[in-house]
Amino acid sequence: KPAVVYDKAGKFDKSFNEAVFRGAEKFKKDTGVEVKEVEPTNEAQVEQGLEKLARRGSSPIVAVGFSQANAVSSVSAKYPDVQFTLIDMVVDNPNVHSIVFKEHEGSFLVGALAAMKSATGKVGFIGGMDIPLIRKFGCGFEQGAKYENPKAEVFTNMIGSTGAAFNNPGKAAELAKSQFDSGADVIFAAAGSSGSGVYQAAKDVGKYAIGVDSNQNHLHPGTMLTSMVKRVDVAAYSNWMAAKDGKWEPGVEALGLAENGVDWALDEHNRSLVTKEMEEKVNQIKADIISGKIKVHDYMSDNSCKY
Amino acid sequence: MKGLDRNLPTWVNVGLLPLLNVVTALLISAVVFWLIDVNPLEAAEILLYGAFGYQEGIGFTLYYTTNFIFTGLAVAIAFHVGLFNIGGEGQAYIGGLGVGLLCLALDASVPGPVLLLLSTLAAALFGAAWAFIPGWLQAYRGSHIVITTIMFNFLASSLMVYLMVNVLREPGQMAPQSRALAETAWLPFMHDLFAAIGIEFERSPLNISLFLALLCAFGAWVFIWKTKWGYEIRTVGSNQQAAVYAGIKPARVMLLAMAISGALAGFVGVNEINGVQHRLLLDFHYGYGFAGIAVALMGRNHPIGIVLAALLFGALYQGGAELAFEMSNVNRDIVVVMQGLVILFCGALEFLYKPLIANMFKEKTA
Amino acid sequence: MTSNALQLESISKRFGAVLANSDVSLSVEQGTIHGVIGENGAGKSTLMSILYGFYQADSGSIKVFGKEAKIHDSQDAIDVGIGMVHQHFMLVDTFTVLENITLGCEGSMLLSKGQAQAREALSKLSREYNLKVDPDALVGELPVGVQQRVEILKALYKGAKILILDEPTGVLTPQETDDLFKILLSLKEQGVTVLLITHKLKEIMHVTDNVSVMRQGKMVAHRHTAETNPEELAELMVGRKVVLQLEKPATDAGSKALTVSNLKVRDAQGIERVKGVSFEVAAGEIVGIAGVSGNGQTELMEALAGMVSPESGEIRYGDLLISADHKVCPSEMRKAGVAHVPEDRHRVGLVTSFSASENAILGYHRSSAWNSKGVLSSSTVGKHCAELMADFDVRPQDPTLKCANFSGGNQQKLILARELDQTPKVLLVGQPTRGVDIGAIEFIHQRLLDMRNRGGAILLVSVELDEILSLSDRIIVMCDGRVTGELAASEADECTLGLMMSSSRDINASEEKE
Amino acid sequence: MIDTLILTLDATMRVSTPLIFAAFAGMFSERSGVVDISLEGKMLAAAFTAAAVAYLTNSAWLGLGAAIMVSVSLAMLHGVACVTFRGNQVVSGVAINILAAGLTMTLGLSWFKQGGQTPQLTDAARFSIIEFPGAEMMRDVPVIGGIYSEMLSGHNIFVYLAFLVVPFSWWLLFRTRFGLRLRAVGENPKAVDTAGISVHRMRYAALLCAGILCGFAGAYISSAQNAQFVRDMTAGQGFIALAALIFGKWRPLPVLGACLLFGFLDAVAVRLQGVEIPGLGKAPIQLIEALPYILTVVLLAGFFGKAVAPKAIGLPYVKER
Ligand SMILES: Nc1ncnc2c1ncn2[C@@H]1O[C@H](COP(=O)(O)OP(=O)(O)OP(=O)(O)O)[C@@H](O)[C@H]1O
Ligand SMILES: Nc1ncnc2c1ncn2[C@@H]1O[C@H](COP(=O)(O)OP(=O)(O)OP(=O)(O)O)[C@@H](O)[C@H]1O
Ligand SMILES: [Mg+2]
Ligand SMILES: [Mg+2]
Repeated sequence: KPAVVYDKAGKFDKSFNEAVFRGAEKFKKDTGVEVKEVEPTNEAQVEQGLEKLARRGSSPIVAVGFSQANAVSSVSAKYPDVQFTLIDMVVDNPNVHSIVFKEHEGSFLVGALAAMKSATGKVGFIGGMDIPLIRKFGCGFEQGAKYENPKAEVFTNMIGSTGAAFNNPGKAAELAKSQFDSGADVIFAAAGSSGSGVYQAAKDVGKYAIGVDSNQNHLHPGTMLTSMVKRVDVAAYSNWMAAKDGKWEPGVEALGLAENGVDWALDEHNRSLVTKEMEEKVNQIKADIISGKIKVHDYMSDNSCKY
Repeated sequence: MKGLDRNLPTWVNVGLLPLLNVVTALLISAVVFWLIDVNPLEAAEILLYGAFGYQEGIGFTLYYTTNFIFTGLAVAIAFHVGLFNIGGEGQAYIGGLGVGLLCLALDASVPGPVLLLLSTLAAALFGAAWAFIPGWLQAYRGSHIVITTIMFNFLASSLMVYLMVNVLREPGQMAPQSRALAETAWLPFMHDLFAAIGIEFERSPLNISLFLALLCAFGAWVFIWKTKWGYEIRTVGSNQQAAVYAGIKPARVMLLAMAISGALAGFVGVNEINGVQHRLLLDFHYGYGFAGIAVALMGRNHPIGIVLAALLFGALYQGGAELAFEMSNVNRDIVVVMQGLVILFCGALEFLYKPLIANMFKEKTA
Repeated sequence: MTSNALQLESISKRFGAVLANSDVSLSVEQGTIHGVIGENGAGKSTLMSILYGFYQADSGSIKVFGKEAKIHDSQDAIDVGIGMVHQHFMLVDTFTVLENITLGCEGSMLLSKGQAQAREALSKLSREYNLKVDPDALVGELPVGVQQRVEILKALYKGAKILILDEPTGVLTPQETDDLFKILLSLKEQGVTVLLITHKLKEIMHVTDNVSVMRQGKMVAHRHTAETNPEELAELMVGRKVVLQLEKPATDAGSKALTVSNLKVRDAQGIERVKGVSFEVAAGEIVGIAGVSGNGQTELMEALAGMVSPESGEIRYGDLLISADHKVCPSEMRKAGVAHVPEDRHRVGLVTSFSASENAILGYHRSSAWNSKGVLSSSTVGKHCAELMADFDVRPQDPTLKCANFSGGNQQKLILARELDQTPKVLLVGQPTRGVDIGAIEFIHQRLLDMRNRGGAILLVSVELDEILSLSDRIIVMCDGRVTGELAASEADECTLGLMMSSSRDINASEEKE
Repeated sequence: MIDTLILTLDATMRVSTPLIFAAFAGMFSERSGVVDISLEGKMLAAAFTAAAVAYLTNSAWLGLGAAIMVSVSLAMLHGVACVTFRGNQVVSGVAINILAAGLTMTLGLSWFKQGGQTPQLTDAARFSIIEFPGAEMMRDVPVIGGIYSEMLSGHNIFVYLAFLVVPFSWWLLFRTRFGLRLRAVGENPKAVDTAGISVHRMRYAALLCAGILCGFAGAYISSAQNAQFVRDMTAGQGFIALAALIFGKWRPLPVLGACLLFGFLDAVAVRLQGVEIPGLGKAPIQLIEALPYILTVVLLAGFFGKAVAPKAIGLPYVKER
């Protein structure tokens, strides 16, 4: 009886909750098994939802988002027979499987690609809410751009400081216009629903934007340079599948480029924007990161972007 | 509209009319359910069961009720002095900040009871301070309190995020939240209390701050109707010129009322931080402040009414969550719609049925 | 000549339990000035409101110029040629005179076109009826007398052939009243019919052709003015012979209870309202301040009561000093034995949404008599209120009743009871009998005299000269913020007082120009 | 430097547009004596409707029309509550705000199944940008070129409309019979009543104007400035507009000024982010974000002159005395 508890942003956040939702849909389609979904609106309901699911025998329960860590840790302790999977954060219990992503690696890749594509040597990053996770994206992006072009200038903006920042495409568009006005010609947005404002702005002025989390290339073919995909859907899907096949295991899983947990997206929508040469170069960088030749600094490791 | 001016018996004004209004709000909610292809009757059943049908549900209902009592009383006290405090949201947030800061600083060194007492005071103090400034601006600078309290809600948000992200975040922690507080800073859960006296009660976030809320309600009743300060507050709220005549300083009384109002809203922080979350985090206050307006209005700004209205809203919250849990095509925003409808019909359209009822009474007496 | 402009047939109107108009009939001859008099609450304003479409009569009919008229709202009234000047002016302060006058009949969609025409029409009206106003002045900045002229012009501009004035002279100086009457007479000459409501019999005798008397909702008499006299009218109004003679034993003026020297007070808008006033009140003395309302009495009383602080000058109650540097709050004044009955009981003296018992302690709510540790004992307060009510015959004698549900006279009695109960050394009292029926007036006057006889000092502000004359030992006349005369009651009569009340007008006018 | 300024002003125009519509909506309503804190909710509902209808019909104009209808309906609801039934105007506003937030989400979810968002609008369903003749050619002319081609040209129709709303509203309020009566109702409804004009009808008319303008504001946000509806996308602009209205003392030109000021601040804030402020270092985003709110509080504290509201504002009109 698989289940999922989304985080407070809700399952349609145009970001990783939605990715999990897609994973769930796919799982339903492929197996015909219902996935019970819970969308809490406040902190108390997170734990309430987990507990209710656990009591009713749901398992594994996928908890989406770092903010559920506390709840998962206390509920999993109480229901040792129930399997929990936590996304984006680690909880060290014998019945918890933790999945974290190396967003910085994927961001590094698209940062490098952005710098390659940029004619001006100026690229931009627009984050949603100013929280460590988003800074992690920005930090990886900056490293990638600087790696490709040490003289590259990277503008970094955050839309806001509250959860509302993930739902403010108007402000996102203004920030994008401001960055374009300052000379940027590729902008990476890690801003949930606000991202659409950035992509739209890029389209309106004929410059490039980079999508996030899922493959968003199709939104505006011709101006979406690529997307930094974070395979939350795959992770969730394979988790349920593993449980179904009796292969579910606790432990920590850190998904980076090597594990295909993060990646960049190349498809028919952006094929024309990425030259063979660029493609090769990006793939080379990817290989170097996987091999350890390139070290990407993780913002979360020391709460700063010094590399 | 004829009949709006007519005087009606008290039981009609405080009983029948609000009841009709609630019923109307629920009926219209039913229409909304129907619009999104949900059987309203089934929904009502789940909602009721979720709110009152089992122990955990009751626990959650009362836990929300606790918050609504605080914010409802906050709005009511300000209302009695003639001010519209729609900043309960921000005051609750900052009240929680007070609790968090105090406990983070002292939870290692101060014994439990003292710590809890201090953190209750901190909640009151911080909440009061956040209400005091708009109050002061209104009393002495004439700025519109509705606007300033709204602005202070935004400011509270920004301030909290800044602190949580940059200052108070637990190192290495992804989420903008502080470290967990030591157990000395936890308020006893109700299910633990029950367990201590041998009664089994399902786990829920309900904790003893419910008693604080009920105490506040009783205190507010005594304060507003039985003390000279309450007398002064009501005088200022009803007739400022008469207040000046009576030697009352309206500006000071307004500040007093706003501070108390803010303190009450700040107690949400006690319930949330000491009672439930046991750490400082973002958005624990979300929605309680605005709902407090509806609670106060429905409760006719009287503590008894507020407690009852808070219970209604608590049930709505918990029942709504249950509904969203049980019915896959019901989303959580439906609760917001219901809340809006309740505020509309119990608050803004409170006189909707007055002409009708007044007519019926006329016929009877004629 | 004898055709009727207005014919009311058995109009009735009930408000809940109150029968405000009961079977009222009235005929008003065209081109005359017709007075309507009656006690407070007799139903005059209600009748006029029915005429102007504010209320609907429960029964009865109205004929205007011989034609049946159905008046459902003000527009209907305007359409049949009725205009009304209300007790409280219906003007938009932030608009110009012209805008106010054209409101509701602007002529065209665009203001500019209509207003040009209006301007012309207005200057013609002004000339015809001798109503001088600057069309571009902001109404809020005009003196009341002129505002009233604007109201009249408004009605005329809308084509009023019948003009109703509800208590138009209450706020006017004698000078302005004279001007108004000149205007009314010239209106009459032009064929306009005027309905004049007033409490002042002198005015009735002075300008009206006919007069109708109302009592308790009924029309009790009609007279040709030339064939009646004030005594008869007073009797008709009250329903019995009116004798208002007070026993006023001589007392020796005691020590000085209140000294005011060179007091200046500004109002909330910053306008100087009291312009250097000095006087004294001794214990055992009633000093009356006569004057048309709006000449600084309100602000003077507020300053004396500590509600506003003076701009300069000094107020002294025994040891208690009030000045610009030494502000004193009304609660301290009460402690020092100064009680205050404000002139506007609804706005200042009471909280009408409170019960009688709560109002019975307004201002004394901090007294230890009913407070212990901040908690008010409602039973003590209730008992106290019941005593006050019994003592002052406040009806109904129910301490829990909301104050708004008491009649004006009973509200006034409750305030007086509250203030006199503290046996104050000094009582400041404004308009003690405004809106109070004759029986209560007698009672209140007696209570005030009792206090004086006991050695209390009373400062009485009233617009009713009769009241001033019958109560006071000494009379001070105020006009435009200054004392324009002071004399012993025995030397005073209405004529001299009236003169003093308007005397300094012209001097001030020239002074202000400087 | 000049270029940056021009670009900032260009952004100011875009950001101020919804504020101008909303603030003038508030002006009509409040000048007639009805407090309107539901600007936010009306805008939100209008934004949702505009995007939804534009998506379904593939016509931006139909979207606008529907947005106006919905916004006007909410305004009428406000009227029923606080004009006819004399309810509390602030409470009615709060209720409408909450209702709009909940309904847009609930209906959006159930209709489009995209988490309350509407699908992305195609160019046809969206208001596009109007380039002035010769804007491209002028671009390289120093200063004037920038002003012409960046600041003035290249906005969508709403931006120009917003700047037309200002003189039009002024004309309507101060030069027509309707405006005279509307202002009078907000100052002294009794005077209007005795002049034979229905107070209630005037207030409903004022609310109608407010509804229409909020419809424009909402449609601009979702179908011109952006190309879809996103939950809570008005993000407090209704409240900022209200603050601008009060700060502008309910007068057209000062209100326009206030809207532009708030818009300008927002535009500057966007450009200020991440910029080193000498002595302070990088200003935290939270502070920059809070700036308009702090400024509003300071401005309303009357340090720049006290605002005098229409006299009868907030009071239901009771015909009987
Ligand atoms: N709206 C109302 N509701 C209830 N009772 C009313 C109302 N208006 C007037 N009354 C009652 O009707 C009676 C007549 O009042 P009205 O105002 O006509 O008196 P009046 O003769 O004009 O008195 P005054 O001399 O004080 O102006 C009063 O007793 C009052 O109680
Ligand atoms: N709108 C109303 N509703 C209910 N009762 C009213 C209303 N207006 C007046 N009354 C009642 O009418 C009576 C007299 O009212 P009114 O205002 O005429 O008093 P008054 O003696 O004329 O005093 P004032 O000095 O204020 O003119 C009171 O009992 C009052 O309660
Ligand atoms: Mg009266
Ligand atoms: Mg009258």
